[in-house]
This record gives sequence, C-alpha cells and structure tokens, in this order.
Amino acid sequence: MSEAKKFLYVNRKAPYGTIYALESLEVVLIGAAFEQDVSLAFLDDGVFQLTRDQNTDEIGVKNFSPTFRALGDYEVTKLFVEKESLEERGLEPSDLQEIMYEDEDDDWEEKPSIQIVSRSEMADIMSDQDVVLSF
Amino acid sequence: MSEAKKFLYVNRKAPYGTIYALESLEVVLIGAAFEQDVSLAFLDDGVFQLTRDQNTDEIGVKNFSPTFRALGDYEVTKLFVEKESLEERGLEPSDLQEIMYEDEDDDWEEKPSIQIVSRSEMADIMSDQDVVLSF
Amino acid sequence: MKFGIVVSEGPYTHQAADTAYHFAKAALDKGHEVPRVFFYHDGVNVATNLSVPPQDERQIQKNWTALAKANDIDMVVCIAAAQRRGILDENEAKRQGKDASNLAEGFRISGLGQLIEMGIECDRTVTFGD
Amino acid sequence: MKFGIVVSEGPYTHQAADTAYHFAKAALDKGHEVPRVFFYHDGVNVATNLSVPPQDERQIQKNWTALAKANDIDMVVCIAAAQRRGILDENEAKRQGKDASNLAEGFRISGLGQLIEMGIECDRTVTFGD
Amino acid sequence: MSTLHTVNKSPFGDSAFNSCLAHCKPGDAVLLIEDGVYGAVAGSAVAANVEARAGDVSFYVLDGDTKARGLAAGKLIQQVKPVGYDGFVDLVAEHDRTQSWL
Amino acid sequence: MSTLHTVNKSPFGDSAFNSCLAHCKPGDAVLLIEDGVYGAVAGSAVAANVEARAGDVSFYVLDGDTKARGLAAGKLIQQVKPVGYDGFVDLVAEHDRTQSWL
Repeated sequence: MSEAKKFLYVNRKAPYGTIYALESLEVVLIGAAFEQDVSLAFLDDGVFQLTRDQNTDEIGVKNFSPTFRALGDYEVTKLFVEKESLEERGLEPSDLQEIMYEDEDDDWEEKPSIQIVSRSEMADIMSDQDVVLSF
Repeated sequence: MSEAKKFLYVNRKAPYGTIYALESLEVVLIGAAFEQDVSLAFLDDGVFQLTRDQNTDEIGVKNFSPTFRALGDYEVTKLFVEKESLEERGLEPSDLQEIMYEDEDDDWEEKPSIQIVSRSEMADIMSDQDVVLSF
Repeated sequence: MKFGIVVSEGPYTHQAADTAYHFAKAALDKGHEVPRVFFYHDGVNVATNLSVPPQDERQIQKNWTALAKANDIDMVVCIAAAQRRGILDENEAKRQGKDASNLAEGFRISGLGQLIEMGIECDRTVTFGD
Repeated sequence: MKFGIVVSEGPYTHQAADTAYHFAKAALDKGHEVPRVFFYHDGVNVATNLSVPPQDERQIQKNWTALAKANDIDMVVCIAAAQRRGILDENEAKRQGKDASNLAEGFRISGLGQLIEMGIECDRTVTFGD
Repeated sequence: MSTLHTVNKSPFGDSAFNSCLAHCKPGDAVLLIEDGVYGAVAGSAVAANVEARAGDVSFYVLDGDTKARGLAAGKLIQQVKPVGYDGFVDLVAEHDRTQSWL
Repeated sequence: MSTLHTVNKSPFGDSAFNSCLAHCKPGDAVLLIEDGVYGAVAGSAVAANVEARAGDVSFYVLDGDTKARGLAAGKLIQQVKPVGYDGFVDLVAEHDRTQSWL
C-alpha cells in the first residue's frame, strides 16, 4: 500500500433528525484502523453534533454523542469546527463537549481535539485533502 | 359518508431530484375518485413542477409533467401557484405549461386551471382547508 | 377524536417514523382513536420484517407492530410505493414471481384510496416526513 | 484513472442512484476503471431484488446489476446499514433467523472497511447522495 | 378556525421554517419538532424571525427533541413553550387542521 | 491543486449551494446536478451569488438535468457551461478531488 492519504469527513447535518451523523461516525471509527491522515470537519448544521448534554431518553433514539469523546483512543484527533457556523446558530465554543486526546509526541499530554477555525481556514483544510467523504 | 371535505395538496419540492412530486400526483389522481373539494398548492420549489418543455430522456427518469394536463379530466381544476415563489426563482407565469379544463357549469368553456396567487392569498387558501397533505 | 397518521420516510434514516410512533402512542394514551396509519413514499420501508438493527437501538418495525396489535390500528402500506421499493406481501410476491416476501406482521398492502378515506373519516390528519 | 463511487440514497426516492449510474457508465465509456461502488445509508436499498417498479420506469437495481456484470464492478453493500434497513443476503438471513433474503445478484454485503479501502486505492472518490 | 404548523427541519439548512412563518396567520400555532427545534435557539441568525411573529403566533417546541440535541431551556427563545408528545396531541386537537412543512 | 464541488439540491430550499460558494477557492469548479441545476437560472434570487464568483470559479451544469426540468439554455446564467455525463467524468479527472455538498 502507498503512503497515507488525507481523508476528510465532512459533517454538515444535525444529529437525530437524520441518521447521517451517526453513520458518518461509524465510518470514522472503522476508518481509523487504516492508519490514514484523518480529519473531521464540522460546519453548517454539523456543529450541532458536538453540543454537550445531549439526552435522547424521550425520543427513544440512541445517544451517540459520547462516542466523539472516544475518538482520541482511535488516534482521530483533528476535529475542525467552523466559527461562523457556531455564531449563526447562537452557539459558543463552550456549548460543545470537551473532546481530548493524549499526544504521544508530547509526553502524552492531554490536548483538545476540537479546533475552532474560521470559514476561510475551513476552505483551506478542505482544499488540502486526497479524499473528501460527505455525509 | 358526510359532505365533501376540502383537501389541499401542498407541493413545495422540485421534480425528479426526489420522487415526492410524482408520488404526490399519484395521490391526487386516486383522490379524484372520492369527489372531495380538491385544491393543489404550488409554492417554493414546488413551482418548478409545472415548467413547460420538460425532457427527461438523458436522465432516464419518466417525464410525468404531461399528467398535469390530464387533471382537468379528473375534475381537478384548482392549481394555485404562488407569485413570489415564481419571482424568486426567475420564472414568469409564461414559463409554466398551460393546463386547461372544460367548465361544465359554463357551457363547457375551456378555462385555465392554474391561478397565480400572492403569498398572502396562498396563506388564506391554506387556512381554509379540512385536510392538508404535504409531500 | 380520530387521528389519521401519514408516515412518509423510512426507518432509522429519518426521525419521522419515531415521532409518528410517539405521537400515536400519546394520542391513544389520552383516549383518542388512531384508526389508521398510512405508510407512503419511503415510509413503506418501515414495514420490512428483514430489519435487524443493533440490540441497543430501538426496534422501529416491531414497535409499530406491537402498538397496532394492542390498539387495533389499521397499518396500510401503499402498494405502488411498496412495489418500487421492494416491500411485498406473500400474495404480491407470488404474483410478481418473487420467491421471497418481507411484509411484517400487522401491516397490509393496499391502494392510495385508503389514504384519502383516512383523510375523510378522521377528525385530524397529521403527516410525518422530511 | 480509477473512480470509486459512493451511493448514499435509496432508489426512486432520490435521483442519486441514477446519477451515479450514468456517471459510472460514462467513466467506463471513456476508458476509466470503476473497480468498486459502495452503497451506504439508504443506498443499500438499491440492492433489494424485491423491487418491482412500473414497466415504464427505469429498473434501477437491474441496471446496476447489468453494468457491474459487464464491467466487473465490485458492488459492496454496507452490512451495518443493510441490517438496519432490512437488506440481507442468504447467509445473513440464516444467521439472523429470517426465512427470506433479498440481496440482488451482483451485490455483496461487507464492512465499512471496503469504503475506506476504495478511497485509498482509487484516484478519485465521488459521492452521490442527498 | 386556526392551523397548527409543524416544522421538522433546521432553519439554517432548509427554507421550510421561513416559508412556514411567511404563510402562517394570526392565531395559528407553530410547533418545532425533530431538527426543527434548532429554530428555537436564542441569539441565532433566525431568532429575530420568530420574535417578530411571536405577538400573533404561538410557538412551541417538542421537549424530547430539544433535550436530545442538548438545548437546555435557558438556550431557547423566551416566547417558545416546550411541550411533550401529549402536548403535541393537544395542539393537533385544538386546531382545525395540521400542516406539516416538509 | 483544485477541487470539483458538486451541488445537487435547489439553492432556494437548501443552504448547501451557498455554503459551497462560501468555501470554494479560486481555480475550483462547481458542477450543479439534479435539483442543484436551479442554481443556474438567470434572474433568480441567487443568481447574483453565482455571478459574483464567476470570475475566479468555473460553473458547470449537468445538461440532462436542466433539460429534464425544462430549463432551456437561454434561461441560464451566461457564465454557466453545460456538460454531459462524459463532461462530468472529465471534470472529476481534471480536479484533484471531488467534494459533494450533500
């Protein structure tokens, strides 16, 4: 197999109303085993996937938001969240759950996986990929 | 059975990209046999259902737009199209196909089934129904 | 009051079938009647008995089947929509020369007239879709 | 060039499966390769062999089966997505205790790894969805 | 004679909510369900559209759907009232017809 | 290094097209397919957004989809070029990656 490719998973849809967010996460988890260079983009309604304190008891749908916190264990550590998308939706970065990973290159220091980026930075990230998978 | 109910079929989606427009039309055709008071509303992207000169040869999907012209034979003669929706989409009433019916109460005179109405008139039509089916 | 319910999207992909289920249950709990639920568009896919979701997810088809059984709900699947999407009862499978069928218990396949009839005979019609 | 194709929506309801089909055909006509098509989300419903659309509509499943046969395309249906939606091959049906299966000829059921592998090994990956 | 409107899609991704607001009449009610509940978030780019109609239209949000999405009551526009599935049933019964903005 | 963006939903009903325009870069191409072709209609409420980017981004429309929807060439924004499925394949091959705005 050739060297690692850059994979970007683009998340533009809200959770629960449709299954795309959950099934996207399932791809990310499986894909982690392939040791590619993986990034996740959250923009537009996709930023809603990361809100804290999701409680799905009343709607009877499985709450998959804790799974995002496990991504670090799969070495998926680059979650880019678009600032403008948050603002338009009345959200602050503090409305998102904390997602951490241990950086093996920096004495296993705990670092945040979520990076808030501007729309223009998001465009740069998108244009620097080999494979873009949209859900 | 009690007296006729007012049924409104609301069409807000474009044809071909999704099947809703076609399957909505199938309901209208079957529903015509029940002798209720039927109206069709075309607003938002639903106005695109009525454009003339649709030719689906290249995409391999069945062209169902001629069926609208048969609605008069089923005594479905009230097709309300929202003016503002047309304008936002760069369409004129003349971009829509002609759909006629023969008015049995007026010596079978040929009359247009499409009535262009304002958004506010559309809201009045919607609020004067017994059953609203959205597709 | 009599509530007629339309389900227009498939299970799991859209929340519509879930919301419709919770709505029907709440209506029945309040003493209303739900004489019929009509499954149209991708909603017909709710009626497949071949769905095997993970154990920790809700069982959408089984929940509907149980609710209908307990409350005598007539669950109608549109025949034209079902044929396009591959939902067949035994008779239809035989007629079409297919050696398998997949319509779950509690659902029946019929025509769009049942939707109009529901609209006429119920006090309220509520659509759940996308 | 090698094109990998993802189909994310079900047949007839969305145009995605049609556009993907025409795209794959055009790529092959131009001498490109289409080693694999991956069916995910409602795209798995393309693979049902119980669909019986009206005679005057296109036969989406049959068209894909024929294209794959003629061009040696590996058509993979995601197992997790298929189980939720009721698409089973014979083995899976047996394993789940179901007495019917509905996976059409030319499709095979496998895991999401096949999607990643396609992304790695193809020069381009194109997704058709909604 | 009044109408219950339901909206189930995010107002940021889909035009259904705005179209609903443009077509509902004084005395009508709008119930936000599923991804439609995002229309009830305070301080968003569409919040002003809700506030502008809150005088003559009643706004409701399906409680289970807001909780699922992590939207605490304090995050919501003040004039929007939370209801459960039972409240949804009452709203359908109280209004003459229900129009789903799909 | 450039990207082909595809948009398959109407810009009047869905925000995907506007988000695509806000994220594509000079030298990229945008191909409108399926219901996305409505974004190419001249004189619409979104036509100005296309015209504003037409200097640095190339716009294409899938010909079969415009014909299906009754959009004659004369109805389309001048800077948008029609292509067939074969042209779609070429665009994918010519750009380094394809991003679908679903």
